[in-house]
Amino acid sequence: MNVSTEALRDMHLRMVRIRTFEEEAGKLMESGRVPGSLHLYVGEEAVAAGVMAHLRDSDQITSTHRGHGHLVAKGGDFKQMYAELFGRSTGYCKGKGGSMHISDLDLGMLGANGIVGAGPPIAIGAAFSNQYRKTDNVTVCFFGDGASNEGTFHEAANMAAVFKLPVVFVCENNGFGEFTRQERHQAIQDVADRASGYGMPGVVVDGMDVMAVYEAAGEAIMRARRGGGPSLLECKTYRFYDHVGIRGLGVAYRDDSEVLEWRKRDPITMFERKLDEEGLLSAGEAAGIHETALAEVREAIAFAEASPFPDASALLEDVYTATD
Amino acid sequence: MNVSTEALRDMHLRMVRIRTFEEEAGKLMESGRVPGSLHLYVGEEAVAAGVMAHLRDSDQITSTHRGHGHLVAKGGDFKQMYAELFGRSTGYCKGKGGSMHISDLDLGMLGANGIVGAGPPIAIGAAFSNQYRKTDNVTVCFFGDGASNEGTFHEAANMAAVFKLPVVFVCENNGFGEFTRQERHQAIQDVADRASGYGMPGVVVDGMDVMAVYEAAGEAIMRARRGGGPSLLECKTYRFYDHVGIRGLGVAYRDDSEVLEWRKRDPITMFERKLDEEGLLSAGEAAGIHETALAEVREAIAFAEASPFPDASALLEDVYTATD
Amino acid sequence: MTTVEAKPTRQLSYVAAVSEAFAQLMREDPDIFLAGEDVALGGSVFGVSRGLLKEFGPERVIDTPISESGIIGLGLGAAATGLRPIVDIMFMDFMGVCMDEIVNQVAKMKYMFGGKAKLPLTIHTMAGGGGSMAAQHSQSLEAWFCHVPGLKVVMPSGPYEAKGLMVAAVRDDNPVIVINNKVSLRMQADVPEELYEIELGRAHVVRPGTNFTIVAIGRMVPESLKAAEMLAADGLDVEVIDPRTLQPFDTATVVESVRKTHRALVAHEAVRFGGIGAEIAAQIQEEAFDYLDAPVGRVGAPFSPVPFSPPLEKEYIPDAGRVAAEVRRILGKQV
Amino acid sequence: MTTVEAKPTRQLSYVAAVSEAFAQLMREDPDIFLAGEDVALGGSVFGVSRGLLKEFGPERVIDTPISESGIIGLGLGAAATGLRPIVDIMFMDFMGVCMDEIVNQVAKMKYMFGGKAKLPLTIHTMAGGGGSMAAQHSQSLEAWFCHVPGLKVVMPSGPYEAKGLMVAAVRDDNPVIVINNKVSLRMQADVPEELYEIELGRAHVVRPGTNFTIVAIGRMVPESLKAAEMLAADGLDVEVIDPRTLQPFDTATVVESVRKTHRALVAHEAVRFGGIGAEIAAQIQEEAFDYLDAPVGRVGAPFSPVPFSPPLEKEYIPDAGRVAAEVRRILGKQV
Ligand SMILES: Cc1ncc(C[n+]2csc(CCOP(=O)(O)OP(=O)(O)O)c2C)c(N)n1
Ligand SMILES: Cc1ncc(C[n+]2csc(CCOP(=O)(O)OP(=O)(O)O)c2C)c(N)n1
Ligand SMILES: [Mg+2]
Ligand SMILES: [Mg+2]
Repeated sequence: MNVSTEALRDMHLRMVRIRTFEEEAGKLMESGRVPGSLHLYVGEEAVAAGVMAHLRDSDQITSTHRGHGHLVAKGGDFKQMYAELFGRSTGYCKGKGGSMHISDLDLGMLGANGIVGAGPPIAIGAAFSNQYRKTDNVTVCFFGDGASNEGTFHEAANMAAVFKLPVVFVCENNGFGEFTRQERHQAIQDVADRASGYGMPGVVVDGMDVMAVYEAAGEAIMRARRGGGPSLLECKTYRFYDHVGIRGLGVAYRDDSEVLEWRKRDPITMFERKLDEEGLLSAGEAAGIHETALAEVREAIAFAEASPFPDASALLEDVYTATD
Repeated sequence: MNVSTEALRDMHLRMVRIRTFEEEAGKLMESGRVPGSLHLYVGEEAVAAGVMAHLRDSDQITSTHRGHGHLVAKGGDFKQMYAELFGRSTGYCKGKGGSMHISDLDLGMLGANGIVGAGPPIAIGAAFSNQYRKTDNVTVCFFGDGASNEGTFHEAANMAAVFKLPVVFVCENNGFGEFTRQERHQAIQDVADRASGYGMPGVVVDGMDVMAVYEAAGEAIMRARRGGGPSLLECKTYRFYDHVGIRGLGVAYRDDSEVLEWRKRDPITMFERKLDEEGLLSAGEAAGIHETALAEVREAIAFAEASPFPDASALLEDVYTATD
Repeated sequence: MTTVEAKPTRQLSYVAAVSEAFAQLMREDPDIFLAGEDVALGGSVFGVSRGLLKEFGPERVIDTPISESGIIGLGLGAAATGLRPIVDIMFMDFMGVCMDEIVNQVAKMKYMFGGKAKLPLTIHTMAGGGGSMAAQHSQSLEAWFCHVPGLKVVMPSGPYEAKGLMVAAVRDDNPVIVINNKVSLRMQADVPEELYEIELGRAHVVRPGTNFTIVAIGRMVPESLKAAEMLAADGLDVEVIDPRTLQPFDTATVVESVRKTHRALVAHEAVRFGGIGAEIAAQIQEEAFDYLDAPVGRVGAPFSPVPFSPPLEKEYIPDAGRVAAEVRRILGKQV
Repeated sequence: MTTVEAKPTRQLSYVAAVSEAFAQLMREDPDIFLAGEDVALGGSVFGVSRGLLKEFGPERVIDTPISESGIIGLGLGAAATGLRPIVDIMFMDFMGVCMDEIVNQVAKMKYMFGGKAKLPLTIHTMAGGGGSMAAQHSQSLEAWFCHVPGLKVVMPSGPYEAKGLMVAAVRDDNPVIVINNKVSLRMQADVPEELYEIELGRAHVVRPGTNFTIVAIGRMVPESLKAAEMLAADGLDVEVIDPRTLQPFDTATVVESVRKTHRALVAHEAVRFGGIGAEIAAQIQEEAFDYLDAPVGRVGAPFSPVPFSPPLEKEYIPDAGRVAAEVRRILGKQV
C-alpha cells in the first residue's frame, strides 16, 4: 500500500499520544489522585490509530469501558479529558461521566460505556442516521473479544447487515475479558468467524501492526462509505497492563512470560523501528514526539487539577433538555 | 438409514396427532370458544415429530409461542392440553398459562414461551444440569428464524459451545417472523451458517421431510448424549396458517401461490404416500389413525369444556413454593 | 411550550388517534421515522401504524428484525445524531429484553456526557391485560421507568389523550416512553383533526368533585369515571384526576384536589406493591398530611403474575367496581 | 422454617461473611454451584468468591462468558431441573441486560406452569455508589424487583446479615435476589462461624427507641444508626428498623413501631422517586394512619443519574447527616 509519510507520522503521533496519556493517567489512578477505576489502553494503540486515521470529524465511533485511546485518536483534547478523569467541571462531561463515560459528541465520539456490549446498538443507530440523511459518514464500533458474547453485538450485527448500514465493527481482541482467557469464553479462535453468520465480510489482522490495521480498516471503511454495507474487522492485540489500572504482571490469570512475549511486539516500538529503517522518522525525532506529548499531558494535568469541581447545583442539571 | 417400521409409524402418529390437535384448536379459537390467541403449528409437524422420536421422557425441550406441537410430540396429554387452552383448572397449568405457556415439567417440557428467544438460555441451564449431574440426558431447544436474531440465542449458543453442553438447537425456519420474511430480517439464507461462529456443527435439512429431520436430529442428539457438545439443526419449513389463528391465505405479506406451493409438500401427506408405497402403512390404516386422533381430540375438548374454571382463590396460589 | 388544546370535531378510535398522530407528525418533520417489529408491512399487530408504509415508504417506516436491544439502539444512535425517531416495542412486557438500552443508555447518555446530547426519542409500547394474553403479554410496568431519571413517561387514558400526548412526546427533545393500552384501542372519543399537543407533566381534572379524589392511571380513568357514577348514586361527589404524564408527575394538581376533598385513592392496572400508586400516595401524605381525613388508598393488581384463565384475569384486573368498593371502604373506615 | 440466629463468635468482614456462606453452603449441598463472570479464577472482582475455585473445582465454580441473559438462563434451567444454583451478576446496574430472564422467566415460570416448578435459584449482585464509579456502576434498583410477583429480594446491611440472609436465600426454594453493597464490603462485625439462617421476610429492630421510627435499607442501616446517635444528643430516642428482606416485606414490625413512635421515615440509597420507600411510606400511612403525628418522610437519592465527580457523588448519596436532618425537618414541621 502506498501511504504518505505524513499519514504514517500522523498514526505514529496518535499512538504516542495515547500511550503517554495512559501511562500518566494510570499513575494518577494508582496514587489515588484520580478517583474511580481506569481501564488502560496501553499495548492496543495500533488499533485506535490505524482505524481513526481514516475517519473524519463527522464520522462517529462508539467506544467501550477502555475508551481513552479511542477519544485521543479521534482528536480528543487532553485538557478536557484529564479534567474529566479528575471529575472537574471543565471536563468533557463536566465531571459527571469520568473515565468510563468519557466522550465528545462534537467529535462524533458517542461515548465510552460502562456496559459491555452497549456500543453496537448505538453504533447502528448512528449509521442508520447517516444512511437516512444520505451523508457518506461512517460509524465505527469498537468492542472487545469479551463483548462479542453479549446479545447486543449479535442483534446489532444482524441489523447492520440486513439494512446494509455504513458501519464497521472493530473487535479489539486482546485475548481476555477481565481475567477470563478467550478460549474459556468462546469456542472459536477468531471473532471474525462470526461475520459470515450475519452476511458480512470478516477479516483478521495483527493488531500490533498499525500498518496492517490501517490497510484493513481503510478497506472496510471505504466499503461502508460507498454504500457497500458493514463489515467486521478483528485486531489481535494484547493488554499490557491489568484489566483495571497498571500492574499486569504477577497475576493469577496469565503468565508473565506471555506478557513479556507480547511486549516485545510493542506496536509503537515496532512502528518506530520501521519508520526509522525507512528513513521516515528518526529515533531522535520520535523521542521528541514523546517529549512533546508528555509536556502536553503534564500541562493538561495541571489544567485539570487547577480546575474547579462542579458546584453542587450542577447535580440536577443535564438530566433533561429543555424543550422550547 | 435403517429405521424400524414401528419407529416410522410412531412418527406418523405424532404428526397426525399434532395436526388434528391444531386444526380443532384453531377452529375453537376462531369461534371464540377458546380465549386468547393461538399460534398454530400446522405445516411444521415433521420437525417436532422427527426430533422428538429420539427423546426420552427424561430429556428436556424448550419451546416457543408456537408450542402445542412440541408438547404433543413430547407425549403431552390431550385432555390436560385442551383444558389449559380453555383456561380450566384441570389444565396442565391449572388455567394460569394458556396456549403461550403450555408445559409439563414432568415430561421435560420446560414451557412454551411468550418471549421470542427466551428458550435458548433456559435450555442451556437444563443442559448444564444434565452435565453436572452426569446423566446422559439431552436438551433440545426449538426456536424460529425470527428468534435467531435475538441476543439470547447468541449468548446461549456461545455458552453451550464453550461448555460443551448436551444441547441441540433446532431452528424451525418457516421463512417468517410474524409478517416479516426472512430476507428482510437477516442477510443470510441459512440460520445454520451461524453455528460456525460459535464453534459447533450446523446442518440444514428439509423440514417437510420427517425422515430427513429424523436422521439429522438423531445424529445431533446422539453427539450431545455422548458428550460431543452442542449443534445447530435448521429445518426449512412453512407455516400453512397465519401467525395467529387460521386464515393464512389472502394476506398482504405473502402470496397465496407460495402458500399453495408449500402445501403441496404437506409433511403428513408426503410421508403417508411414502409409507403406503413402501407398504408400511396403507391409506386405510392412515385414515383410521386420523379418525382415532380426532376422536381423542373431541373427547379432550369435551373433558375440557366440562372442567371447572379455577376458583378465584387460586389466583394467589403458585406464585411461590413454600419452603419447609 | 404552549399547549394548544384544540376543539373536538369528530369521533375517532384510540388506535386511529395514534396512527393519525404518527402520520401528521411525519408529514410535518422529515427527521421523524418509525421503526419496530412489523410496523411497516404489517401495520403493527395493533394497527397503530396502518397506512404509514404506503404514505411514507420503507425509508421512514421500517420493519426490524426481532431484536429489541437493537431497536432501542437504532433509536438512540439516530436521536443522538440529529434525527427524531419513534421506535416501537410491541408489548410493554418485552421491555425487559431491552431494559439496559432504555435505562442505562437512553436515560443516562445526556447526563453522563455533561449535557451535550439532545435525545428526541419516543419509545412507543402497549400495556395492560384483559385479553387472556397471560403473564408475558399483559403487564403494566410503568413504575420501573418512572424511577429512572432521564426518562419521561406518559400513559394516555383515551383517544384524545393518545393523540395529544403522542404529539407532545415526539416533539419533546427528551426520551419519552408512551404507554398505550390494548383494551382501550377501540374506545371512541372526540379528537381534533389538527395536530395538537397535550403538555407533558400536567394532570387533567377529568371530573371535578368535592368529596373524594381518585387519581386514575391510563385505562383506570374510564373505569374510575364509571366508579364515580356509581358513587354519585350514593350521593358522593368524586373528583377524578388523570395525571396523563407519570414522569414528570404533576404533584400540585393532585395535592390541590386532596386539600379540597380530604380523601384520595390511586388506581392503576399494575401490581399494587411497588406500583406508581405507592409514589403518589407517599407524595399526597407528604404534601397534604394535615388535610387528610383518611389514609390514601391504592387499587392495583394483586401480587401474582397475570393469569390466563378469563375468570382469574377478571378477578386480577382492577375495574370500576373495585375502585368504588375501595372508596366505600376508605369512607367506611373513617366513620 | 425455624430460624437459628446463632451466637456471634468473631469479627468478620462483610466480604468474608459472604464467601464463608458460599463455602459452607456448598460443602453442605452438592447441588449448589456458583456461576458468573470472573467468579472462579478471579474470585470475583469484589472478592466474594475468593478461594472457592480451589476448594470446589471448576465443575462447581464456573467462569462464564460475558452473557448475562445466558447466566440467568443457566441458573433457571438448572434450578428447574433439580439443582440449587447461585448465579452472580457482577453489578446490579447490569440487571437491565438480563431483565427479561429475571422478570418474565425466573419470576413467572412457577405460576405460568400452574405451580409445578420449584426454583431454588439465588441471584447475587452488588449495588450502591460511593466509589466514583458513575452512572452505570452505582445504582440501587431493588424497587424494580420488589414490584415483580415471584421474586424475593433481600438487602443485607452488614456482615452478620450478609451471611445469614445468604444462607436463607440459597436454601429457599424460590428465586431470591441478594443485593449486597460494595461500600459495605470492608465493614466488620461479629459473625458466627456455623451456618445460620436469618429468616426471610422478617424485619429486625436494630435499635429500639420511642420517639421516631427510621426504616433503613441496606447501607442506610449503619448510616441511620449514626443518625440516631446524633439525634440522641438532641434528646431524641430513635428506633431503627432493618427490614432485611424487601420482598416479602414485614409490614407488621414496621407498623407496630410507628404505632409506638408516631413518626417515621424510610431511608434508602436508591432514587427517591419510585423507590421502595414510596411503598413503605404508603403502607405505613395505610396501616397506622390514626397513629401518625406527621407525614412519613423519605430519604433517597435525588432525581438524576449517579454522578462521577466525588463532590457531586457525595452530594448525591444519602448519609447519616441527611437522615438526621430529615428527622429534624419532620419534627420541626410538626411543632
Ligand atoms: C454488561 C456488563 N457485564 C459485565 C461488565 C464487567 N466488565 C467490565 S469490562 C469486562 C471485560 C470486557 O472484556 P472485553 O470486551 O474483551 O474488553 P477488554 O476489557 O478486554 O478491553 C467486564 C466483564 C460490564 N461492565 N458490563
Ligand atoms: C421478545 C419478543 N419480541 C417480539 C415478540 C412478538 N412476536 C411473537 S411471535 C413473533 C415472531 C417469531 O418469529 P419466529 O421466531 O420465526 O417464530 P414463528 O412465529 O415463525 O414460529 C414475534 C415478533 C415476542 N413475543 N417476544
Ligand atoms: Mg478483551
Ligand atoms: Mg419463523
